[in-house]
Amino acid sequence: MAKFKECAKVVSQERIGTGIFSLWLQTEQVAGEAKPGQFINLYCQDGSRLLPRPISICEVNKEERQLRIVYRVAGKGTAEFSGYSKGDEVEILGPLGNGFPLDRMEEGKKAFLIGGGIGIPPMLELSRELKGEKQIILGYRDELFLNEELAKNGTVYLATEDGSAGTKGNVLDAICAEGLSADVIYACGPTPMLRALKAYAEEKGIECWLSLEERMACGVGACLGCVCKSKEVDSHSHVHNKRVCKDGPVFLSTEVEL
Amino acid sequence: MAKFKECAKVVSQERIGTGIFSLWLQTEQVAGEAKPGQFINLYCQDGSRLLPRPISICEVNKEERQLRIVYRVAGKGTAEFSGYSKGDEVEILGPLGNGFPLDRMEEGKKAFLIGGGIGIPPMLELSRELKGEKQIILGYRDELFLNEELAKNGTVYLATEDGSAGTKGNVLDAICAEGLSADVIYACGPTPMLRALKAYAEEKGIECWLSLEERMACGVGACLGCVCKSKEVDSHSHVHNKRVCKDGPVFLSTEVEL
Amino acid sequence: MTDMRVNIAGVELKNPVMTASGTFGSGEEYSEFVDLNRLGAVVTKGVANVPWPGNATPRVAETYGGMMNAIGLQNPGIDVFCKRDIPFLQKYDTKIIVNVCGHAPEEYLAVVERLAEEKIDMMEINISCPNVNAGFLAFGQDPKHVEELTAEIKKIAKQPVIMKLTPNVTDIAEIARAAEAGGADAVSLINTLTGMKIDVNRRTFALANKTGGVSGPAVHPIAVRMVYQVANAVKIPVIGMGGVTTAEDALEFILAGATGVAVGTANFVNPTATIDVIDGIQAYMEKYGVKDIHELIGAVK
Amino acid sequence: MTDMRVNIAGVELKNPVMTASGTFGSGEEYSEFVDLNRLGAVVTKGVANVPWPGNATPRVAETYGGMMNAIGLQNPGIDVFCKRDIPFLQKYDTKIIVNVCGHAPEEYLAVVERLAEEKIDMMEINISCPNVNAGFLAFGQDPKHVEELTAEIKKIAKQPVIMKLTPNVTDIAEIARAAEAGGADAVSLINTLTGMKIDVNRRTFALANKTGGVSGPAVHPIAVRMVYQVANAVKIPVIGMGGVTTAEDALEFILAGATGVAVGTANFVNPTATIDVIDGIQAYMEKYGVKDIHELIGAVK
Ligand SMILES: Cc1cc2nc3c(=O)[nH]c(=O)nc-3n(C[C@H](O)[C@H](O)[C@H](O)COP(=O)(O)OP(=O)(O)OC[C@H]3O[C@@H](n4cnc5c(N)ncnc54)[C@H](O)[C@@H]3O)c2cc1C
Ligand SMILES: Cc1cc2nc3c(=O)[nH]c(=O)nc-3n(C[C@H](O)[C@H](O)[C@H](O)COP(=O)(O)OP(=O)(O)OC[C@H]3O[C@@H](n4cnc5c(N)ncnc54)[C@H](O)[C@@H]3O)c2cc1C
Ligand SMILES: Cc1cc2nc3c(=O)[nH]c(=O)nc-3n(C[C@H](O)[C@H](O)[C@H](O)COP(=O)(O)O)c2cc1C
Ligand SMILES: Cc1cc2nc3c(=O)[nH]c(=O)nc-3n(C[C@H](O)[C@H](O)[C@H](O)COP(=O)(O)O)c2cc1C
Ligand code: FES
Ligand code: FES
Repeated sequence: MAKFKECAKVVSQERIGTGIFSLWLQTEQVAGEAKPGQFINLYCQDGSRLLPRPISICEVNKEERQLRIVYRVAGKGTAEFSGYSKGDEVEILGPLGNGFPLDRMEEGKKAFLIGGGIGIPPMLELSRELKGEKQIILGYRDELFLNEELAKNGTVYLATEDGSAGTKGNVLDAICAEGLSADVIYACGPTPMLRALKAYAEEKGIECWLSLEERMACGVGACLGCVCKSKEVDSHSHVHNKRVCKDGPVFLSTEVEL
Repeated sequence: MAKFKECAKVVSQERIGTGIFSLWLQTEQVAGEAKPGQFINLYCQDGSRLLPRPISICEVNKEERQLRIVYRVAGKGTAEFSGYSKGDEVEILGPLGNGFPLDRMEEGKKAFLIGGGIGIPPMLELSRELKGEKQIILGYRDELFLNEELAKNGTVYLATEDGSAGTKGNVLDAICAEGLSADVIYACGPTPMLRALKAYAEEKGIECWLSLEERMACGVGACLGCVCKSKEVDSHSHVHNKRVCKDGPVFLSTEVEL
Repeated sequence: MTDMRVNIAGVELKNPVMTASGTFGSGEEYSEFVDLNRLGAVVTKGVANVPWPGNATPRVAETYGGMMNAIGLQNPGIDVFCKRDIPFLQKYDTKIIVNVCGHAPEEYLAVVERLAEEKIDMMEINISCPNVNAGFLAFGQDPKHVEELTAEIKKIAKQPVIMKLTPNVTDIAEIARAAEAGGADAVSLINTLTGMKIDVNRRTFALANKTGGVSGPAVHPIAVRMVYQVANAVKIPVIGMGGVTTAEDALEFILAGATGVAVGTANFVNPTATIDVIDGIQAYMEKYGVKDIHELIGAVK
Repeated sequence: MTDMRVNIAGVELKNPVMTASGTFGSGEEYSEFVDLNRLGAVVTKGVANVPWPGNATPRVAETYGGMMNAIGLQNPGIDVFCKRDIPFLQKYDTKIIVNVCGHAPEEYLAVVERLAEEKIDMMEINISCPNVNAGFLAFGQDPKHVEELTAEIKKIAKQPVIMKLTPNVTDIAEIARAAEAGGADAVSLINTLTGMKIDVNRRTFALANKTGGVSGPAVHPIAVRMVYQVANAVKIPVIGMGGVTTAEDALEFILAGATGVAVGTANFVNPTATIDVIDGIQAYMEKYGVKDIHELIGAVK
C-alpha cells in the first residue's frame, strides 16, 4: 500500500450543494493506488494552517490518474479549497488508510452501502467497485447531493430529517420502512449514526464495516493523534486503541467502541 | 494627509529586471492622495506573514486612481507579490509617510534626484512632479532598470559598480566625474550611500533630503518600531528618535544621524 | 439587544475590548481608522517617570504567525504624557488606562503618584521590565517582588490598579495570586514571550537587542491557557490578551474567564481590528441569543 | 566537501538532524517517505515501563502557525518496544535515541535499567511528565527534581543520557544547569509549550484533555531564545528543536549554539521534512564555503 506526497492539479471544481463542492484532481501516482474508503490529506496553501485536511476518496479514474473528492466547507481549510479552480496546485498525501474490504461481497450477496451527510461521498467509488446487490441508503438533513450518481450503481433509498425526500428520519428508519436486509453493511457518516448501525448490525448478526472520523495530524500512523477505542488490546498499540488513519478508517463494528 | 486601508486590484505586473517587478494597482482612494516619496504597506495573503511590506510609490495616475510600485524580491513577502497577476487582490494601507518636499524647488533651481538600487523607484514620481532642472543620478550594481523612463523627466547620469554603464563607481563618483552641482538634493538608497550624501551635502552646504528605510510594524507611527536617530530631541518622542514611517521616511540630512 | 458592558474594578466599560499597551500609541495614530468612542478602553503605551530612548534598531521582526519586538519602552516621560496624551484621550467617550513601566520600584511609584491628579480611569503596571535591583529577572517573574510592588503601588494609587503579568514564568497562577495578595484590582495577561530570531544569511540577530518579545496569533493558545489558569486562581477580574485578531480569538479569552480582552499586534495587520472584534462579538451574541456578555465570561470550565 | 558530522556525548552522528520524539513513531511509518539511513538519528516516541493508553480524543488541534497535542504519551511499554521497535531501527545505519517517560522516578529507572542490555546509542529523558509525587508540576519545572532525577538515572544508565527540557519555566538556563550538575551528557529542548484552545461555537475545549502542548513554527522564536540561553549556560552539548520546518530554521538553532537539531511537527506537514532540512543545511554550507559544521555551531553570539 504505497503512499505518495505529490503536487496535484485541479482539473475542475463544481459546487453541488449548499457549501458542498466536488473537486477533480489530476495526480501522478495517488489515483493509481486509490481504493474506496481510503482518504487523502490535502494541505492548505496558507501557511498559518499547517495540518492536512483528511478527505475521503469519492471517485477514481485510474486511466486518467484522476481523483474526485466531495467535501463540505466546514472551516478555513475547506473554505480555502472551495476557492480553487482549474490549474491550481494542491499538495496531497495518499492514498491513506485501509479502505473498505471489497472481498466480503460477491455476486448473490446483498449489501447496504450507508452514507450519512458528508459521509456519502466514499459510497460512490465503493458502489462502483463492489460486487453483488447494492442497496444504497443515504441520509440527509434536507438538501440532496450525489444521490443521482449513486443511483447508477445500485438501488438508492433516501432518508431526510425533514421528510422532504424518501423516509422522514434517519437511515435506519429508511431500512425499516423499506423492509430491507443485507449480508454486509458498509457505512460512513456521523458518529451517532455509526453507533446506531453498530447496535443494529450486532443485534441482527450482520457483518458491518464502519468508516470512522477523528482529528488527525500525521495521517500515517506516527503521531497517535487519531485513535479510537478498540474492544481488545490492539496488536500494534498494545493498549485499547487503534489508529483511525492507519488501522482504519474502516473497522469491523465489533472491533471498536463508539 | 488621510490614509486608507483598502483592497486594491492588480492592473498589471511586469518583470523589469532580474528579480525586479513593476506592479500597477487599481485603488479606490490611496492613489488620489499619494505624493512622491510616500509609501504604501502591502499585506501578504499568506497568514503566516503578518507584517505589512512597506514599498515606495513609484508612479501615480490620479485620473485612473492607479498606483505603481517597483520592488525587488528580497524574501517571502515580495516573492508572494511577484506571483500576482491581473485581477488579483491585495490589501494595502496608504499613502504613508511625509514624502519629498516639492516646494523646495522652483524654476531656475537645480536639483539632484539620486537613487541607489532599489531606492530608484520613488525618483520616478518625484521627477514627474518636481519643478526646475532635474539631474537624475542613478546608481546600480550592474543591471539597469527604470533609467529610460526617468530620462523622460530629466537628465540621467548613471553609475555602475562594474562600470558596465556610466561612471564606474557610485553616485558620488558620477557627480564628480560629470562635474555636477545642485541647490537641493533628494535621495533614496542604501544607508552607506545616504551617509556619503549627507557628508557631501553638509560639506558643500546643500539642502539634502534623504529617504530612510527601517524595519516597520504599524507603518503609522504607533509602535515606535522604526525609529532613526535625530540630532535634536524630537518634538514628538521627546528623545533623540524620529519615526521613519510617520515623521519620515524623508528627512533633512542635518536632522538625522546615520 | 445585547449587553456588552463589563465592570472592572468599579469602572464600567461599554464593551470588553481594549487596546494592548504599546500597539496603539495613545490612540492618535489609529484614530484615523478607528472611532475611539467605540472602544471599551484605550490602554496607552508604557510611560516612565522620565523619557526613555528605547533600544537600537532593528526593533521589530516578523516571526511565523507573529512578530517580535524590542522597542525598549521608548516613551516621552510622564510629564509630556500628562500634558499631551491624556488631554487627547479625554476628548473621547472611552476609558483611559495608563500603562506604567519602571526599572525600580521608585520609578513606578513616581509615575503612579504623578497620575493621582489626572483624569484617568485605571492604570496598568507592566512588570515585565527587568528589575535593576534584583539581577536579570523581571519583577513579574518573582511572586515576592510582584506582591511587594503591588502593595507599594496600591498604597499611593488613586485609581484602580491592573497588574500586567509576564508569561515567561513557570506558574502564572502563582504570580497572579501574588498580585491579588498585594491588593491588585485586576490582572492582565499575557505580555510578550521572550524570543530570538537569527538572520542565517548575515549570521546576526534579527533584533539589535538580540532577544525580543513574541506576540500575535502564534502565541494565542499559550495566552488562552494562562488566562484560564489565572481566572481559576484569583477572584479579581482578568483581562486577556495575546494574539487576538478575530472575535473568535477574543471569545476564547472570555469563555476561559476574561472580563476584558485587548487587541495588540492585530492592529498592525488590520487597523480596524478592534472594531472588527467588537462587531464580531456582538454578532456572535446575537447568533446564539446571548443577552448579556456575563453569560459568556468563564462559561467553559 | 562539507563535513556535517557532529559528536554528542561520544556518539558520532553523520549529520545533526534527528527526529523529534513522538512525531516519527519508531520510524516505520515515515520510512515509506524517508531513507532513514540519511538521518543523524531517530528519536523514538516516549516509552514507559508499562503500556500507557494515553488521553481521550480529540488529542490534536491546529493552532495558528502550529498545532497542539495531548496524546498523553500513549505507548506499548518497554517490553514490546525492545522486541519490536529497536530491532526495526537496527536495520538502518542511523543512531537510535530512545525517549523515556514516567510518572515517578521509579518508572523512569525501570525503563533505563531495561535499556542497559539494548543496542541503542543514547536515551532522552522526557521530564515534561507530571511528577505524581510532587503535585501538579512536571519534573522539569523544578531544578532540584531535575538534578536528582538526572543523578539517579546516570547511576544506572549504560548509554549517554540526554535530558529533555520543558519550556514552561521561568529560567530554562537554571534547569539546564541542574541537569548538567546531575551528570547529564546532553540536553535537548524545547518540549511543547502548554496551551489551550476553545471551540467558541460548541463552547468546549478543542482537546479532551483541556490543555495540550503547542509545537510547530509558531514556537520557533521562543525555542531559539531558550537554546541560545542554555548553550551559553552549560558545557554539555545542546540539541535544539521547536518549529524546525526548513534548513534555515535548523541553522538558527545551530548558530545559536545547538550541536543537534530535531524536526517534529514539520513531519506532519511534509513527510520528507527531515531530508529537506539535511539537504538545505548542506546547500547552505556549500553556498557560504563552510567546510565543517562546527564553524557554525554557536557562531552567533
Ligand atoms: C478519514 C476522514 C475522511 C473525511 N472525509 C471527508 C469528506 O469526504 N468530505 C468532507 O467534507 N469531510 C470529510 N472529512 C472531514 C474533514 O476532514 C473536515 O471537515 C475538514 O478537515 C475541516 O477542515 P477545515 O479547515 O475546513 O475546518 P477547521 O475546523 O478550520 O479545521 C481545523 C482542524 O481541525 C480538523 N478538523 C475539523 N473538522 C474535522 C473533522 N470533522 N474530522 C477530522 N478533522 C477535522 C482539520 O483537519 C484541521 O486540522 C473527513 C475526515 C476524516 C477523518
Ligand atoms: C519606506 C520604505 C520604502 C521601501 N520601498 C521599497 C521599494 O520601493 N522597492 C523595494 O523593492 N523595496 C522597498 N523597501 C524595502 C522593502 O520593504 C523590503 O524589501 C520588503 O519588506 C521585504 O519583504 P520580504 O517579505 O520579501 O522579505 P523578508 O525578509 O521575508 O521580510 C521579513 C520582514 O522584514 C521586513 N523587511 C525585510 N527587508 C526590509 C527592508 N529592506 N526594509 C524594511 N523592512 C524590511 C519585511 O517587511 C517583513 O516584515 C522599502 C522599505 C521601506 C521601509
Ligand atoms: C510593538 C509592541 C510594543 C509593546 N509595548 C508594550 C508596553 O509598552 N507595555 C506593555 O505592558 N506591553 C507592551 N506590549 C505587549 C502588548 O501590550 C501585549 O501584551 C502583547 O503584545 C500580546 O498581545 P498581542 O499578541 O495582541 O500583541 C507591546 C507589544 C508590542 C507588539
Ligand atoms: C504529536 C506529538 C507527540 C509528542 N510526543 C513526545 C514524546 O513522546 N516525548 C517527548 O519528549 N516529546 C514529545 N513531543 C514533543 C516533540 O518531541 C518536540 O519537542 C516538540 O514538538 C517541539 O518540536 P516541533 O515544533 O518541531 O514539533 C511530541 C510532540 C508532538 C507534536
Ligand atoms: S493522525 Fe497521526 S496516527 Fe493517525
Ligand atoms: S512602524 Fe510603527 S512607528 Fe513606524
